[in-house]
Amino acid sequence: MNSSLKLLVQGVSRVYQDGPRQVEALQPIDLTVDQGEFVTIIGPSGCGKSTLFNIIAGIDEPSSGLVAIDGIAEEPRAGKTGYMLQQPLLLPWRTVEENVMLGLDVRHVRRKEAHQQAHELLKRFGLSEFAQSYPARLSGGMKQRVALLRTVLFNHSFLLLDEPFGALDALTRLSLQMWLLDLWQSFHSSVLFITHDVREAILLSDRIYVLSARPACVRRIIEVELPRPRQQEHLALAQAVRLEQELIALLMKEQQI
Amino acid sequence: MNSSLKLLVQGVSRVYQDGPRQVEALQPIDLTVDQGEFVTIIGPSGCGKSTLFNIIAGIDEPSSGLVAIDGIAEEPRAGKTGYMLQQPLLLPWRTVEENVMLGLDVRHVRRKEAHQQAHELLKRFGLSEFAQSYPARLSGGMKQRVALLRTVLFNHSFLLLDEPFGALDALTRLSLQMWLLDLWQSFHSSVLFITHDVREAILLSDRIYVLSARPACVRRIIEVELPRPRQQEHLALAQAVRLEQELIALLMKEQQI
Amino acid sequence: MKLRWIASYGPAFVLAITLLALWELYVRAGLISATTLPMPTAIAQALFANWDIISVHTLQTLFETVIGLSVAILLGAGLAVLLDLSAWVRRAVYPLLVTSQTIPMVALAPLLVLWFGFDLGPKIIVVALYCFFPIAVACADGLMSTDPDLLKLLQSMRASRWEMLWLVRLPGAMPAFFSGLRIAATYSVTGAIFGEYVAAYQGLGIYMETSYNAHAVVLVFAAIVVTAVLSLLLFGFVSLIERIALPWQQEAQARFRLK
Amino acid sequence: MKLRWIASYGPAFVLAITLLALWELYVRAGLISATTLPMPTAIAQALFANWDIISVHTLQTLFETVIGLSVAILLGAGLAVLLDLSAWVRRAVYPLLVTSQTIPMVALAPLLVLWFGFDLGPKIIVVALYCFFPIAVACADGLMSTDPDLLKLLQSMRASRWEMLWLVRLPGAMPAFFSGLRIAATYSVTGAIFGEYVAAYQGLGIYMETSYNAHAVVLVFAAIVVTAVLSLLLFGFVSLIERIALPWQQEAQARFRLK
Amino acid sequence: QQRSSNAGQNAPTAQKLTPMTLALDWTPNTNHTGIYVALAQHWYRDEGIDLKILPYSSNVSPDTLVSSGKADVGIGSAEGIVADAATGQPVVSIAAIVQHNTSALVTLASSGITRPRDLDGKTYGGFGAPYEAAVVSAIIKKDGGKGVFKNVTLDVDAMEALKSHRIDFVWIYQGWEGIQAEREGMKLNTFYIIKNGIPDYYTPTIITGPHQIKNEPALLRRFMAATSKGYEYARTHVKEAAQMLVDEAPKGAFPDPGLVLASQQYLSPHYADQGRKWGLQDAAAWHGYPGFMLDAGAITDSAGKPIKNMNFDTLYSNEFLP
Ligand SMILES: Nc1ncnc2c1ncn2[C@@H]1O[C@H](COP(=O)(O)OP(=O)(O)OP(=O)(O)O)[C@@H](O)[C@H]1O
Ligand SMILES: Nc1ncnc2c1ncn2[C@@H]1O[C@H](COP(=O)(O)OP(=O)(O)OP(=O)(O)O)[C@@H](O)[C@H]1O
Ligand SMILES: Cc1ncc(C[n+]2csc(CCO)c2C)c(N)n1
Ligand SMILES: [Mg+2]
Ligand SMILES: [Mg+2]
Repeated sequence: MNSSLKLLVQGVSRVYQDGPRQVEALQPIDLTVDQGEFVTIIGPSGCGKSTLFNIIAGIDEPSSGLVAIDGIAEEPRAGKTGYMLQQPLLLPWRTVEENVMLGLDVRHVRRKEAHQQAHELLKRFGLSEFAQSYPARLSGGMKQRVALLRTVLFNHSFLLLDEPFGALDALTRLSLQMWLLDLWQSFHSSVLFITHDVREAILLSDRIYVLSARPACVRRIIEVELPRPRQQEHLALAQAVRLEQELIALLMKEQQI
Repeated sequence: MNSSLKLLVQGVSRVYQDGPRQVEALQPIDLTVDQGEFVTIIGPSGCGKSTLFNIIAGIDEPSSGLVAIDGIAEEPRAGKTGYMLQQPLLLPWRTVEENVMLGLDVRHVRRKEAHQQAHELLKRFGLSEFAQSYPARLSGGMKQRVALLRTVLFNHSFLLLDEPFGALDALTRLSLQMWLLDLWQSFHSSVLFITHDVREAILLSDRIYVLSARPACVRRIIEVELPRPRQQEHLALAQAVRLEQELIALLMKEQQI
Repeated sequence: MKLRWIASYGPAFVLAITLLALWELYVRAGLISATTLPMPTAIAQALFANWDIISVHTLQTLFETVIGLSVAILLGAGLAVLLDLSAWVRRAVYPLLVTSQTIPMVALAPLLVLWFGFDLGPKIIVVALYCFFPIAVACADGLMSTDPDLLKLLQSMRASRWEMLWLVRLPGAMPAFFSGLRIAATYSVTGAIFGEYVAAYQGLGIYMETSYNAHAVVLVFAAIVVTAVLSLLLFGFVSLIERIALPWQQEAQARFRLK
Repeated sequence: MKLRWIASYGPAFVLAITLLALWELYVRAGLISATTLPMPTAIAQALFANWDIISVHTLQTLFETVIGLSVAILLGAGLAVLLDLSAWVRRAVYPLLVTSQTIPMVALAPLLVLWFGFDLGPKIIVVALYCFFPIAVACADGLMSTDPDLLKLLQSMRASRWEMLWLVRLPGAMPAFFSGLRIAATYSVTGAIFGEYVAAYQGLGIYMETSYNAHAVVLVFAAIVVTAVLSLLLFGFVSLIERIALPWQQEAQARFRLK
Repeated sequence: QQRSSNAGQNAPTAQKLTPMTLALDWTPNTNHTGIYVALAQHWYRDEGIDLKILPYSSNVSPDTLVSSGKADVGIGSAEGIVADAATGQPVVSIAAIVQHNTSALVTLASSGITRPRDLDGKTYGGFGAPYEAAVVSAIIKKDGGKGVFKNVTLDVDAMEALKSHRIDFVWIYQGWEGIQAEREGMKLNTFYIIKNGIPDYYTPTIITGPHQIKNEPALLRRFMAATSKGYEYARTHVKEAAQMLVDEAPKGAFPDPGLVLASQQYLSPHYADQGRKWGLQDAAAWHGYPGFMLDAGAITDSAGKPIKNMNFDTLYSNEFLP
């Protein structure tokens, strides 16, 4: 096993039992994330992306196959990733700061220390002004930032981000993308990222896995060779535009509405 | 007054009374839509776009200024537009066909005739298979199509579409954009369209109004001179890419998250 | 489908049987006198032996319940529409409705008998007073929780207030109405029995009182069993009607379950 | 803020006064005998004149109510956690809880008195039986309506079942718990009075009964007024506690209003 | 069997029956036998009356029903009538059902309470009448006690409560609960009211209201004619009368018919003194006991103030007896 791999997914499949019916959500899938790499998964709606993430995060078990994080394939995997689900999932009764601390509470970090860590993080990423607000006060974009910081504070070495910007409007999304890249670089995290947005995938990733419709299998693996640090303008490069057309064509074939 | 104008908005402003506070949602705004034109409004979140639509649709009254549809400035405006709000707003107790008929029910069109019209429309736009399903069965993209057809059946001469694809994932969105263009061309409708997505605006519109942050005023008016009928690929044209960069730069300045 | 539905009540059934068996053993072991707390088997026996009399009383009670519940539905739905009229009306009427629920029926019932006599009147009033409140509140909530955007949509179509109520708000309030009705149905039989307890010629309430005075505690329990069964049947009946009347609800839930 | 809150009850106040005035006029006009239905002014007078006695009974009833309600809270919350344990337990216990609500208290109360005597026991039991159900149901609903994704999130953090309950589910269930408690509080006083009516030394229920037997209907009404006021105060008290305990709820609602 | 019919009153047809309602003071018992007998023998129908017996309710007293006109006649007692008069809801006794007071305070023999003064500080299980405390207190004082005891109003069977030791003493009619206890083998200590310093008085009695007397005197006479016949019959035909009570009362009212017979055997001789017509009431009884109660300050108006004088002669009437 390659020890520089952050994540190794080998032949992982998943079959759901839905009453009498068997729902095959994942065909055997292979996938890797290197240390410090930003890898994106893109695929049609309902193809099984969240299912794969649940398995990696240790919430769900694969029907077959092997998952290794930092080269360790043994259970439990829970706690080894910073998992961010599709919605922000902030706790309305906790202030922003307390929300960011949630992971530390689960880890039984002492309160004072937790407060300090949360405080620092909020300050560093420009949210300290809202530290004492309740989430109900925040806009959608703000909430996603807080949720991202919570994820990072729990575990910044490996982030699983399930379509974190899916619910945001196109403009807010643009600014959060750059913010995420900033975060990623400050922490040298490894990231596995889900999106439906081809341009988002190109802008952020080192590598893109294109999945088929359900049951998902890997249709194509694409290396993105744009310069780092990335800028919005890189998307206008001929290389990026070509990649975009290619990905869209590929995905439209998979899409059944 | 120019009689070929579908819509004329002149000096329309709106101030909300929120308890003791006055919230200025719209600065005086001028805007026109020609017969058969596809005009898009783009602007940051909360700038007052829906407020403007409510005024045009006759749900709300402007604090000052004039709105004329087909050259008629007199009240009431309600009933003169096909207004589609941000969510699909399908009635869960009506089947797809009955939902599409809603506007005809309000207009007291005879049931049989209404059924027939709805049926034809569904067939023409490839949804007859779902005519007897309840909305709970449909995917998000399906729901938006049904809502669009309902809007068109009520009034196809002038459509007000408030971010109809905002809640859809990026891939579904792509196919619905083409479907909308098809609809627009079959009915020779005039369309006023809201979006946050710069590329969507470029792909669909003849003209784009860029609004400022709240209180909204018109920052820029941009004519889109791409060939018709539009294709996804047109977005890769140098002209389109330049427009995109320009719009993003413009909007990023307005955006405060 | 049907089978699965029955199976889903299995655990409740098992638990109920277990509790009854424990009760039976407790009494049989002599830990409490059988005249104070009769055994379940004795209750069942008494129920069968006296079914001819009990059934007459049961029909009477059911009759009162159904009429009272119907009145409660009309009253509750009417009040809901009233509450929905305007925020002003709501602020005026709602606190009074809440207050009406704090009046102890036990003190009011004798007065009702004096005012309205021994016949159906007081029982219907008691049932209606018991039941109108959950219906009115649920129904008003249902009406008011209509998506304001939906109303905007209809406004943009130039729909009248009446069309909005008829096309959008009333159908949308139906699930809430039914959940209020289900609560009301559960309590309605108890209400009728209470009404009878105060004064009646016939009905399970008066049967309980007479049995009690005749030291036939076992018959009191038999009547309690009938009451509970009646209430549950009414509850089930309302659920059934809902399933039939709102087929779309079904699908929405099934969809929800799948997710 | 406070002023606006008071003003919002203005319409209810006006309506209540109007209704009372109509009632007064109706009786004064001789359309009904004042011994059958006393006038509001007479009730108020009687209330003041007998306040020394009534206050003693009121305190007794309040005492029973508060203890009974506390028991109901413990029982209700405990049952909610039990219901929440697993789908199997839920399916077993829930139908029995519903059934428990269909047992006519009026038939059970005399037995409770024989089993538990005339002191606090039966009253507390009656109040608890009246009140535990809305608390348990609301609280269980609250616990179960936790966003499953939130639980997934905590699972991915390797939180224990207990931590999930403590960090996420219990705080999330608090609004539901309070709305259940508010309903329970509204009915609790009535429950205590019912318990007293069956057999007691002291309390508003027994005061009503003796007043009634002494043909002092006006005192019965005075006691009814006290009951209603007590219930509403308890209702208000619960709302107050909720405001203090859940400040974030406040903001969420304010935000909602703005929208 | 030949039925006698009153002269001048031809048996009316069914349509002409006048409806009448009677409110009971308790679940059916031998105090009510005469009425059930008259029903069973169709004597009310023969008098042109369709009598409906209202079921007993512990929540609404017969006095209230009669004085409010919800019932035409009812079963009451002298002290109830006095209390009603004091509180402005007058009712009138039109017949004494039992000639001498057979009511008593009883305790469990095992309680060790052997005389009224031992009742001090004990718990009394009452039926919620306003006069109970005064009478009980007077009895205790007569025996040298302080007259202080705990008063619980029961909505439950008093004898059951006594058995369960939840209370120490109750007030019963010897002819019903007394006999019942004997049959159940319950050992009681019995303190008869009239053997403990309280003047004799009529209980139970048949009551009606001033309105009914003013508006329907003839109807009341017809009612009393049939009722009186019923009680006279019950005096002499113990077994048959007991059976008629069992048959006419709602089903399930008497799980132990033997009790009815035993009680009837006890009570039939008490309905009236030897050689005297059933139902007659004497002025002496109507002055003795109420006078005693007034003097004791036990009678209060609805505001709770003691009443000092009252015209007792308006409280009863023999004029409706045949
Ligand atoms: N517990 C379950 N039981 C049965 N089927 C399930 C279950 N969870 C998910 N599925 C099905 O598995 C498929 C994949 O679901 P999943 O949520 O992984 O898709 P996804 O790719 O994340 O979709 P989206 O892009 O909409 O988030 C879907 O068709 C879904 O209906
Ligand atoms: N009834 C109202 N009272 C007070 N303020 C309001 C009201 N309706 C809207 N506003 C405010 O007016 C502003 C404009 O609202 P509007 O809904 O028109 O924005 P929008 O451009 O459609 O936003 P989005 O892109 O999020 O749909 C917002 O700041 C909103 O808070
Ligand atoms: C069977 C029978 N038992 C007890 C009472 C109650 N009660 C009412 S008055 C009275 C005695 C004094 O008059 C008693 C014991 C009753 N009515 N009938
Ligand atoms: Mg997903
Ligand atoms: Mg908007």
